Amino acid sequence: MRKLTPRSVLLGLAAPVGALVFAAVVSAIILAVTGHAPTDAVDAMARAAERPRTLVNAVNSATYYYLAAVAVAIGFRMKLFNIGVDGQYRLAALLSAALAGAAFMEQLPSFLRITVTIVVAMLVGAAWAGLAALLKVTRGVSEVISTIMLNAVATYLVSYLNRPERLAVSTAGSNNIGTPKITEGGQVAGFTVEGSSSKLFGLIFLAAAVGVLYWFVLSRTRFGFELKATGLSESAAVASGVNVKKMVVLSMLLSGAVAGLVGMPQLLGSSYSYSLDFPAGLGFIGIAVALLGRNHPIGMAIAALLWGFLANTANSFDTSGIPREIVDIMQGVIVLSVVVAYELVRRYRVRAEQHAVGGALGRTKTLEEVSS
Amino acid sequence: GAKNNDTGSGGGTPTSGAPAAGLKIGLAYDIGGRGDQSFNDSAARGLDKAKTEFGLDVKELEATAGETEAQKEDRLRQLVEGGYTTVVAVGFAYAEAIGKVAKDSPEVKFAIIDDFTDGVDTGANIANLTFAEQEGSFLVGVAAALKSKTGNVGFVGGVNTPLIQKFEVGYTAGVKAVKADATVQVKYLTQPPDFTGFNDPAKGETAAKGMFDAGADVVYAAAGGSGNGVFKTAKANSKWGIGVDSDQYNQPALAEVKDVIITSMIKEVDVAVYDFISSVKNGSFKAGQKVYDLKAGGIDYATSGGKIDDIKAKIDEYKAKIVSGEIKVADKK
Amino acid sequence: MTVGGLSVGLDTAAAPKRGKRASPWTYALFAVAALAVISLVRVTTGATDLTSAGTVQAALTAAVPLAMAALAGLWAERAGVVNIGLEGMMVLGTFGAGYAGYQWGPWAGVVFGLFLGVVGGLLHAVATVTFGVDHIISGVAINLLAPGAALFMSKLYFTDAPGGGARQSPPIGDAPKVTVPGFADLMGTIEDKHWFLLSDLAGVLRGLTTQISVLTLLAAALIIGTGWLLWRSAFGLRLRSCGEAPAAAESLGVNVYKYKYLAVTASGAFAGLGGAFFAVSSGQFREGQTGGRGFIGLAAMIFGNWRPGGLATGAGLFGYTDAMSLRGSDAVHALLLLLGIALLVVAVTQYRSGHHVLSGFAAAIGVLFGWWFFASDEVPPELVGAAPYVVTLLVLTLAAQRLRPPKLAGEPYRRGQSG
Amino acid sequence: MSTEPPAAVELTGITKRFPGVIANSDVNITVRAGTVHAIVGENGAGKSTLMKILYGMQPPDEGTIAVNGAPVSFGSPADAIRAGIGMVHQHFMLADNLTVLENVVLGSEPRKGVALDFAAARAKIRDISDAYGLGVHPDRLVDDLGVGERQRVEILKVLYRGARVLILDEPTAVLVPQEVDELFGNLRELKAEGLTILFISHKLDEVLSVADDITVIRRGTTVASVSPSDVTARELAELMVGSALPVPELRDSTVTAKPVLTVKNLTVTGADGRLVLDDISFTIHAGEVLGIAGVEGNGQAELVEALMGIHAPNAGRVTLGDRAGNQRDITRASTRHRREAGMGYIPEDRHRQGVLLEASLWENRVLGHQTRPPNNRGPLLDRKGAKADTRRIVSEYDVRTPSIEVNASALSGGNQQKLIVGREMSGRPVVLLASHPTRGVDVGAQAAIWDHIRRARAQELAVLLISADLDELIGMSDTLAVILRGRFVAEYDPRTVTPEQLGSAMTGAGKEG
Ligand SMILES: Nc1ncnc2c1ncn2[C@@H]1O[C@H](COP(=O)(O)OP(=O)(O)OP(=O)(O)O)[C@@H](O)[C@H]1O
Ligand SMILES: Nc1ncnc2c1ncn2[C@@H]1O[C@H](COP(=O)(O)OP(=O)(O)OP(=O)(O)O)[C@@H](O)[C@H]1O
Ligand SMILES: [Mg+2]
Ligand SMILES: [Mg+2]
Repeated sequence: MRKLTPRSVLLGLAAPVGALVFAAVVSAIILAVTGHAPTDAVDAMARAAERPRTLVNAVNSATYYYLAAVAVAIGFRMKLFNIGVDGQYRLAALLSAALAGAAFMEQLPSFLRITVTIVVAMLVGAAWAGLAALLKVTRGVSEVISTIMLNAVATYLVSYLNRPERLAVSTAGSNNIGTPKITEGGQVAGFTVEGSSSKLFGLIFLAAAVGVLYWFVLSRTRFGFELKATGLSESAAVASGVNVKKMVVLSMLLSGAVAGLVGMPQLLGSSYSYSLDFPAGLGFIGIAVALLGRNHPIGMAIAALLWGFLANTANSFDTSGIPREIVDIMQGVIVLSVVVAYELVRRYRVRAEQHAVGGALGRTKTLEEVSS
Repeated sequence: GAKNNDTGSGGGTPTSGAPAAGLKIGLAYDIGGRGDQSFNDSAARGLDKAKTEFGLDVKELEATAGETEAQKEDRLRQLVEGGYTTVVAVGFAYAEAIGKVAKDSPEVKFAIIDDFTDGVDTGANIANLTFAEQEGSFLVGVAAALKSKTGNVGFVGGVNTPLIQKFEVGYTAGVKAVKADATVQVKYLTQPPDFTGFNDPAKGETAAKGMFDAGADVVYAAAGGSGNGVFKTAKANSKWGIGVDSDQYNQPALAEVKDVIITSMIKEVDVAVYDFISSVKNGSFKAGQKVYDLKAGGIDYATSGGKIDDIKAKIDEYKAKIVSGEIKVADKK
Repeated sequence: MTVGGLSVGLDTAAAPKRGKRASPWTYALFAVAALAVISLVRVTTGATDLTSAGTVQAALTAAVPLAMAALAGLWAERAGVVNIGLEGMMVLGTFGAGYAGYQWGPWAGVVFGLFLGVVGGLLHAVATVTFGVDHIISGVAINLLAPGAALFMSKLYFTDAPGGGARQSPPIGDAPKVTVPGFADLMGTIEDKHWFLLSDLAGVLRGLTTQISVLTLLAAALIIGTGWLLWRSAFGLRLRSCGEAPAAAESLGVNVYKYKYLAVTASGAFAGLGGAFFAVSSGQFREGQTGGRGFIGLAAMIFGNWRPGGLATGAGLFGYTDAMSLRGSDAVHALLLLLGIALLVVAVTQYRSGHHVLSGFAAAIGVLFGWWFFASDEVPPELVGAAPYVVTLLVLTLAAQRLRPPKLAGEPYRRGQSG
Repeated sequence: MSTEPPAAVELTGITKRFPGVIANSDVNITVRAGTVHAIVGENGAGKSTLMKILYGMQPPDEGTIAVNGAPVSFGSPADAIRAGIGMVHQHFMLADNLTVLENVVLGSEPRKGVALDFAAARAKIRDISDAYGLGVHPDRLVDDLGVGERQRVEILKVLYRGARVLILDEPTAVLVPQEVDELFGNLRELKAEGLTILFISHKLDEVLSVADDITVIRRGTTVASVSPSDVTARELAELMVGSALPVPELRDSTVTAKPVLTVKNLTVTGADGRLVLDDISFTIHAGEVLGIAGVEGNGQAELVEALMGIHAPNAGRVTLGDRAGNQRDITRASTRHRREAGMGYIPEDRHRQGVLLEASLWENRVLGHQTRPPNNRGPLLDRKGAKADTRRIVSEYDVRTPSIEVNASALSGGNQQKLIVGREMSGRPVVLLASHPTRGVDVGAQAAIWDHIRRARAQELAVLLISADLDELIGMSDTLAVILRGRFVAEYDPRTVTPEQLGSAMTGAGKEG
């Protein structure tokens, strides 16, 4: 991380701001061309932004988007593509939900019960991710393929386990099916927000803590340094005494453990049970958020909030007669234009840097100077 | 802010019994929304009918895949806040959300389709409209067994959920009731949370083809849009298919394959929605579960195309027995 | 970077042995041996679906879009551009096919699906080649954008179309199908005899000659054509050089940007075609009908070592197990035995070549599968669908990773920056 | 003068600016047809840039180019190729995964319809290869070729296109004397055929032996045009840098009796089962430099990697003595443990193993030393300490950079190398494995690097020195070993050996020693 100067701050802001403006323009054009009033969309977003409930929901969504992004980013930092966050968190949520909802858990004091639930989720996530790591270091199987496959396998495993004859209970009259409801002692209380019927997830602090920890480990520890070094150049890392195999296993386990946390805010703060309508696909959103936030702890937080807000404005769009798909389009355009903008700024920076180096070398001398 | 809406909805006292003038109806669809040619569309038909008849102010919102309960709840709340005093939630996924919102807005009348979970989505202002899909499935099972020459029939479920299992259980019971030794091949196309099984005709085609190859000659497609694939392969192999939810023989999208659809299990979501709206309209709203079964006419089987005219009498016999309670169709394995 | 950035682990698997490539006869012999084993399992378990014509047909149907996606990935990566946006481009293809298909027939659908794929490809090319955006990011963005755009347009165009809906197009006619007359029936007769090996071979052949969609033939032609074009023509050499050593190519006067653009555009076209195949073969566009096959296609490409024959094998293997898991459950149960035997064979060969740990591992899983087979009557229905994924993972784990990705796939390249 | 044929190439007033740097400023060069024209100058003087401009890879900001008297303007290498110009680049421009044939024909493929005419290409490559004695096999994979062969493939690429003007940018940097001689033989043959050759090299004796004309470039501009018969190497060097040519030499022996690195029967097999290191044994004592001479690809890289613990040996023992003289078996130790035990490493390919191009200089300081002060405090990084120490290295080792926060990629190769040397020396190593420590580095930086090694040696550093520069090897080593096909085949006293003797031992031609 570089020193902050007014210029570097300005440059840092140029990319995201420019890209957001561009994305807004593109979306407006699309809406206008298809016979919708872009002003309605702006209106809808403004109304959403004024509604405390939407904001709370946006922050809550951002909580698990952020966790998913961190899980993805840990791997990305060393060019390890954990596409499998999706399967990892679903399996982890199911198993830890089943445990937390089990009768014997009610004996435990609340804090311990929650801790056990969370730790189990992390272990399950880590184990499922560890499988991919193991295949990679022992057999050279690309983690891209293995995690895609493991996502699918997790889906089948979850649906096998989520049956009344196994981990689930079925409730009379309900068409849903899920694990037994976690009783109050196992839940994490949320924060009431004035004017909002939704509560802010209590586990938002968990996400924040994970973010701080992520930042600290990556930028302040040897492990983080080695992670980054491996990502920048595997061969240089090896020559520098980094045990890349160990790093692959470690970071995959860490990534999986954080992935295991993805389902926790929702599970312990709102659903209290893993059932058919437990949110799916968060792993893929995590990839987008991590990329958008450039694997940076704060960048990802901002990206997650943006994502959360957009996702929660869909209802408002609907109410205003704007097709909710415009949200997906906006998200895609934002990612693309943000990275294009970053690239342009980066090129500018490199030139500036070379300029500086050239200046320091004082390369250009006149012929007379040279021959004298 | 629920209280503020009292005036917005016409000033009437929000107690059951008083007919509301200029009703504002909000409808929250499940994933797929209006135009899914299936479940949601059926609800939309009911709404449209009510709208033309009563001249309502309606607002329709739909769900997105992968969304959370908070977003569902937000959807319902937006309807309530928008002054929609009659709200229909289409699909069991709204169970928790509707329970919470209804509690905060006692003046609004709610209905949820496909769910009745005590303590979750029950209350003085919630009508739970559920269907006895197993009964209709039983009847088409009877049809399948009577029509089958091989004694081997198939069931293709879209996604393996308790709801679709109800169809399977009823169907199997119907088949066995006619031919105890008949074979019923069962296949679900995907497992939750992968809901593409309702949307993947290619998978439907492969699964049904497998069943036909293994000797089945009638396949019941409880698989939403994937049913198209089932009918297509039935046609290619000169076998039969059974439709679901609406009378699929008459669906324009299926015009080319309709001659293999011998019957359909009809689930009258439109009737339920319409009934609910008119009950609010004329002040006869009643909270609690309303079961749409064979007896209530919310469930039925289709005869369009005339393919089962020869066995209609037999089917109706079973129907009568179910209506009378002589046959009880279980909804779980 | 495309195999997943790090090369760690690749050295543990046997190193790529160059030298002579196996002759066609070796391959044929291998295929017959494999078929014999399958046949043996078929005879002992009675699961005729293992080699029935129906399975083969279904496998083909499932494999074709995968192969197209894999081919799309191959074109892009051979020119040095990683295309993880395949899924999105396929979605555009499904929409395109639906849009043109219902109005002007299936062929128009194919063409327009391909065209929309090209649009997606061009977007990726602009982002990655012109702007030097990270290939993965651009791909992810396209995967976000395309389904949203497809649904947006679908609501716009199909909602009021006859027989259409917000999320589906009106029906499209199917592409013509061909059957080899006489031959297919003959094979059918042999297949029904349930003879060892012979009937299995007949089943496979019948599957390959009955009711084959012209689109399937087109796909086969494209795979073979790609192989020829990329490895036998000047155009192909230039294209591949952009993925191996763009700086060298540039220094020899090859317009690297042009070839990258062409390749990524072609990649989009293939992906669009794969999408169109879904729509046309299932009779209509439906939202979400690609169901993540773009990613599986990418996996098939890696599986196939960035070669047309390899990716066809990968797609075929996946299609086969996928078809089997969707058809009867018997076959999947029999598959347990088959896997058990295959793993034991692997264990023996690995033991003989000195890889004792791997051999033990294979033997253990093999025995486990065997035990599972004998101890149960069926695979739990919830797990049947996992078969293609598990089999792919197992094959990848046990096969030596002799992968040779294009050297600079995924690396941003800028003109005049080399040397 | 008017009777003379037009110059093959005439560069007039060429100026090229990069951000912050003027790479070329008003360069004027006339290259006579049918001659070998050498261009010399220190690192970054602008030689490669000038050649890239002539080859159409970069447009000049100002100035004109004339080929055979006619003015030309190149938009891309394709234009230059059409004008009969070919270039062999400083770094190989070959695709490893393609065959020689594919590499050669790329861009000007013979065709049969749409298809590439492999038969015709093969025949033509064989013809050229035979005509100039290049000995290149069209169907081999480039990945399997050694450096010398690759060099010849590069030349073949140019000849294949029928070039009349050949640009060779530092073609000899990676070649051993015998290969250099072969190359020069080839060049003379080409010259005899009437081809014109532009030749860049840092090895001035080579330049003097092969060139007809010499142009000296300094800080982007032409400072002199001389004839080889009129100058000595020393004078040439002074023209280049304005100072005397540094000489690698060790003044007096500092070798002690304390063994530091002891290698016994080290054997390594490659991925394909071939022996790449065969029963290697040696001992380096404190204060001793062991030089290893050998043609590239004879096991040097594997030896270094085995010693660094990057690849495990199949057999043998490696022991490392610490300052107190305690011996430790490190045969199975990890790279990190070796580094912590005092092994320093200057890799041959700095971009692959030495630096993180996209990381700042101070992070590059930490690289490889992340487990030792001043870079860490336990499991934590000590950013302050690392930065302070980087500043020290930058000033002590004269790394030219505006700040320690810029990325390593912004530095020139020579400056990157100085940073690496500084870093490795700062780890207080007991033994330094130095692979080509001065490759591609200009004379000033070279002298500085040699100086640092000398000083450390005086303080009991043991050094394993691998280099393709035989003068460097002879001048810097206390002991010299020759490696051939993975075995030590000869040992020499550097005080008595000549480069020619070494060269023949390296190629297996000599049998003395
Ligand atoms: N293609 C390029 N793009 C950007 N900068 C470049 C490029 N080529 C060279 N440079 C810059 O030029 C400077 C040094 O270039 P160059 O490679 O000629 O140095 P060098 O001393 O010759 O190094 P080497 O010995 O590795 O060739 C560095 O600042 C580098 O960033
Ligand atoms: N693409 C580029 N972008 C920016 N600067 C460059 C670029 N290419 C070269 N330079 C600058 O131009 C200077 C001249 O570089 P050039 O490669 O021509 O040197 P050279 O004489 O070939 O050096 P060497 O002997 O090390 O090969 C470099 O030091 C570098 O600063
Ligand atoms: Mg250089
Ligand atoms: Mg140079």
